[in-house]
Amino acid sequence: MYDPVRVRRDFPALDQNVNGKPLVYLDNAATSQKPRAVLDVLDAYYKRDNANVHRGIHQLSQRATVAYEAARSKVAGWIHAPDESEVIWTRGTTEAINLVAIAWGLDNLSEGDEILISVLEHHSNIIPWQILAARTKATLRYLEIDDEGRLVLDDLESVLTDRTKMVAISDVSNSLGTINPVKEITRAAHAVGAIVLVDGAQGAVHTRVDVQDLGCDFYAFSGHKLCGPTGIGVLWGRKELLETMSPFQGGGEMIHIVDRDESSWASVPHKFEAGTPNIAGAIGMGAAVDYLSNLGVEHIEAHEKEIMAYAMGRLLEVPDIRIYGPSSLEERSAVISFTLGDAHPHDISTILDMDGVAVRAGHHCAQLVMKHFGVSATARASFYLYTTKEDVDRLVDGLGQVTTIFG
Amino acid sequence: MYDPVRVRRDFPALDQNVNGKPLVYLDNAATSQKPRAVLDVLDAYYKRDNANVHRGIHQLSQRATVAYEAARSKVAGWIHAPDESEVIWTRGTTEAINLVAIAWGLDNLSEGDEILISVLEHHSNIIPWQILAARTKATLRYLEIDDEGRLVLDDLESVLTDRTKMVAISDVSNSLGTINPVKEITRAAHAVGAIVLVDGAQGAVHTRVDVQDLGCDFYAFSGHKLCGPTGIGVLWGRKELLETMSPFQGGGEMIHIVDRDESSWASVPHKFEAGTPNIAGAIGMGAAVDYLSNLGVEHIEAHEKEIMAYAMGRLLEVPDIRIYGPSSLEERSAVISFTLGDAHPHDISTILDMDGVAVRAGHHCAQLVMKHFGVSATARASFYLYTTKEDVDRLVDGLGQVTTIFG
Amino acid sequence: MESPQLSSLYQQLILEHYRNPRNKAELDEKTVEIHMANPVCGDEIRLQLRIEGDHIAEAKFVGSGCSISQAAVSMMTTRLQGANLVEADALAKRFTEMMHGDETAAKDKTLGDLRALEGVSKFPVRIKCALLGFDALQEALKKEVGEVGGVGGDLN
Amino acid sequence: MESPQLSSLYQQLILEHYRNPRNKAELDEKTVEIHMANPVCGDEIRLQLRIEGDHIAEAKFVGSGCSISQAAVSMMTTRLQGANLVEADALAKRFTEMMHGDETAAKDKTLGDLRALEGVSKFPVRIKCALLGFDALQEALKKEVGEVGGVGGDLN
Ligand SMILES: Cc1ncc(COP(=O)(O)O)c(C=O)c1O
Ligand SMILES: Cc1ncc(COP(=O)(O)O)c(C=O)c1O
Repeated sequence: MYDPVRVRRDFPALDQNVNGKPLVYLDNAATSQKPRAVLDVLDAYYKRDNANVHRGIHQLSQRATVAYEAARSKVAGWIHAPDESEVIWTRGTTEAINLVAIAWGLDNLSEGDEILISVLEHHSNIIPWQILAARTKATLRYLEIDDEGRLVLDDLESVLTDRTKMVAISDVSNSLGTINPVKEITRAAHAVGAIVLVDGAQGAVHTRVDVQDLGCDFYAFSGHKLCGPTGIGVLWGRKELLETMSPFQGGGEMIHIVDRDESSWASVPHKFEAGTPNIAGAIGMGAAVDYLSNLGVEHIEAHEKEIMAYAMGRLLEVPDIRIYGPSSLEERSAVISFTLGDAHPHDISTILDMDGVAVRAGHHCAQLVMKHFGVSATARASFYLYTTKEDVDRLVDGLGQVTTIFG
Repeated sequence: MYDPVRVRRDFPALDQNVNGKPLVYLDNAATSQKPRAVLDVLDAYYKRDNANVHRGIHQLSQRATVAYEAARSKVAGWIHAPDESEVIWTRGTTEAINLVAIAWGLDNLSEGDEILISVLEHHSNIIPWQILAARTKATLRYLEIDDEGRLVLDDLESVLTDRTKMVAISDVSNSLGTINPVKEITRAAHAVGAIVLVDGAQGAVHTRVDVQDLGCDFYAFSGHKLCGPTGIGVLWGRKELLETMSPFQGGGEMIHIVDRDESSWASVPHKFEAGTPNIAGAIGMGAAVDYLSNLGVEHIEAHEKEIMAYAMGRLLEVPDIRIYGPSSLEERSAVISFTLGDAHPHDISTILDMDGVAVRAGHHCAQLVMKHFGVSATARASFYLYTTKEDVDRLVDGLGQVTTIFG
Repeated sequence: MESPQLSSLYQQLILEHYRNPRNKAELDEKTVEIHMANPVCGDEIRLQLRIEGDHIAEAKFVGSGCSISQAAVSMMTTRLQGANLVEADALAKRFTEMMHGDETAAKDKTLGDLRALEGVSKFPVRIKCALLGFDALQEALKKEVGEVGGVGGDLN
Repeated sequence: MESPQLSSLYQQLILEHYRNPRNKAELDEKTVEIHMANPVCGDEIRLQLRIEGDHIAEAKFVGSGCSISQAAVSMMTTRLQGANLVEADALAKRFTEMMHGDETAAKDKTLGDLRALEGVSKFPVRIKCALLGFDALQEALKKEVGEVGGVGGDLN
């Protein structure tokens, strides 16, 4: 039986008081806490194996290289990548998307070409395409969202044309929790010959992902949101594509032969990994997917569903609350964005914080979503594998305080 | 009194056997080991304060933000940056140089302009400029080196012209240890109106650096080579320059207002820091400069000088050894590149490794230097604050084995 | 049930200004307008002043944000109508000192109603909210004084 | 004083081939040339073959690198003169097996002198060195067979 209270104990940061109250951490969509298993691996790496990778013959360098490449293969397994050399280490989702926008985009787009994204995207899946569009004179187009924050796909066929070269879409929205039909969108995009990038920052976090089943060309996600360390993430790409692409950054590790005027590149994935990588970060991310796999993703998913159902039920009882995003729980992940009466989200967050309850308040790097709903900010509670019903109760109690002050 | 044996004890990784012998770690130019003080800070961050920065009102997010920004200010102090907002976090030196090549280079170079680097540079300070030159049709020029691996500066005045827009030079060579006269080069470069970037990967490591005294415009270095974690480094730049530059990557954290077609940027340094940063890495790098400062950089410097003098003396006794780089110890940092008879450096490294002695063998990401000396590789021993004379003796003993096998 | 810190933060006067902001409107004959935003949280205001000679003839603002930022700018504008430029600048500085925990500033009667915001100084992340309006004011004064000339000396 | 592992790695035969490599020269009438490098350490060779029909008429190489890579390719070329393509391919596969620790392969007499390299399999980072020449051979065979056609089946 999956016991969130036992799982909690794996996470040292959850065992603390904040403003005199036991911490309730509901800011998981921003970043997750880290289990002791991951922290121990980081510590052991630095205490035993630390060395630069791929360049050394001595023991430590060998061990570091083996651990680093083993982590690549673990992460490849997490998303069912057919080949571990398709996994490129990046700082996170943001860098992964920028990598594609630059190393694929600059060579493949020109005036009149179109990039399709959506209003639902995180800024990290908007700005790189705006910059690319400005540089290449390509046009940036948007899929719209409806009143429940779901993508409007009725006009998908008309929006996708043979000018559409790139479709970049998140599988799960970080601001509303909407789960997008990326498989369907991918199929339609491929039908017009477009390349599909999936922003998986909120997708590969709660469950394993199958990039082969999704059928997409690129998949980007971050370690820090899935129990891993900061400063590490992954771009997965189809090998044939990666092989045709220009490098991203220049430097050590990514070269084959360097001459004064010209150089040749190492093979995939190293071509895209210039400089000393975040070795400990990669190894830690490997440990994180091990940790999640060992718990069993099906249990984690079931638990989060249960928490979501419970939270939604309890929050809907709160007077004057407005909840954004899909009303059907089937269409959402473990995120609830809301406002409460005329209390501003920052005030909600401050009041909850005094009660030890951590939620996020703001635009959640999704200003276009905020504009769509005519608000400047929302409060957001996001749940994870260690969230308990008691945590949700504490949130609801805290909202009672907000009503007392602002009611 | 500075006691390297006591300092060693701060570094857990140094306390282990490799192939049955106590480890002698002489691969510090590739990456340094980490003191317990840094590892404890990393661990404490994840166990107590872990949260995403700059976006949250709750306690953990506040604490994480305060620690993260405090680290920026520590690192600014380490290089005497006049303003901590001039410190931009990157993955390392390589990314820092790429950032300048892209965010400054693309807008400021065009056909006929010249970039001046040197034959002594690490690939990370060559390839970004090759790529930039190819993109902008600018010309890449090289300062040559002499038989002792020192920059030839006689013709500096003729190489620098009003077409020279960028001079990018390392303050210390990683392959030979040569200390370059960057202050002098900077003065000459500024006289023709060029911008100067200093690759400080090997410079800011053994001592504090004074970017104001150097007079350069950009300074790049890595955390992992100075007792800090992997995946973090710094680009320092003069504020007026940074403010005029385009952003680097697009995403969360670096925006001000996002509209569908266009966005505006956050102020420096955030404009250059898209996405969730390596928060723990930054905090760990802050702890690393604290650690070094507490030991006293003048003591570290004096110790390394002593070790270098001892090592050079002992190595010169080894029959058939050939040592590359400056003969004067005043002109070198704690790096000794060498070959031994006809034993290939890989074979040297394997034989030393069986004795627990870790050195690097290869081109050290400096293929142009290897070509200059007509070798494909060298063995390299590099020293750091914890290197002892006994370590050097073990190296010399190991080389005896090489001679036994290959002699 | 409510913590004393929260009660001191959310004083009735603040909530009242949040709900009924004073001088919240476009100012047609403005001589200077400053847009100030906190990109981190999305609070933003446009402060509009009509400066005549050495004083502020009229002050209005538009914007949106949390109770603290909106109440603070509302209260501020009530103090700016007809205020001398040097006094306005002094007010901004005094308020900023109070936000940074200066106890004499917090006791300074010249701050008037603005002292209701003292509790914000105990909430580090919210200090920026309270300062949004005054930061805009200081920028407006700098800009305007650059143009009017003369009064400058005292303002920096 | 020398460790047994090191003695088994650096056998006299290996050092002898390293110092006096066989068939190290440009081959003028080559039908195929493969450049193979280990960018990590800088070892590199160019393997040059003259293939006539179903056999290798002549094999030479040029290159530089560590004792293991250079001795292995030198020994390999001595075996390739006149060798049948299918046999050459089988030799490459057998040698690769030995490098990956396969004990029957290590006992396989058909490897001949190449068995002196068995000790390399105990040094994981050096295995790539030993395989450099044979990797080049396999690539050459693939390329050539693609062009000659026919013999292909057995090679993959
Ligand atoms: C002189 C020099 N420049 C640049 C680099 C690249 O640093 P990093 O690999 O940390 O990006 C290094 C180290 O590898 C170096 O020694
Ligand atoms: C949907 C989505 N995309 C992209 C990102 C950016 O991820 P990171 O900040 O780790 O680069 C995030 C998280 O912040 C996200 O939730």
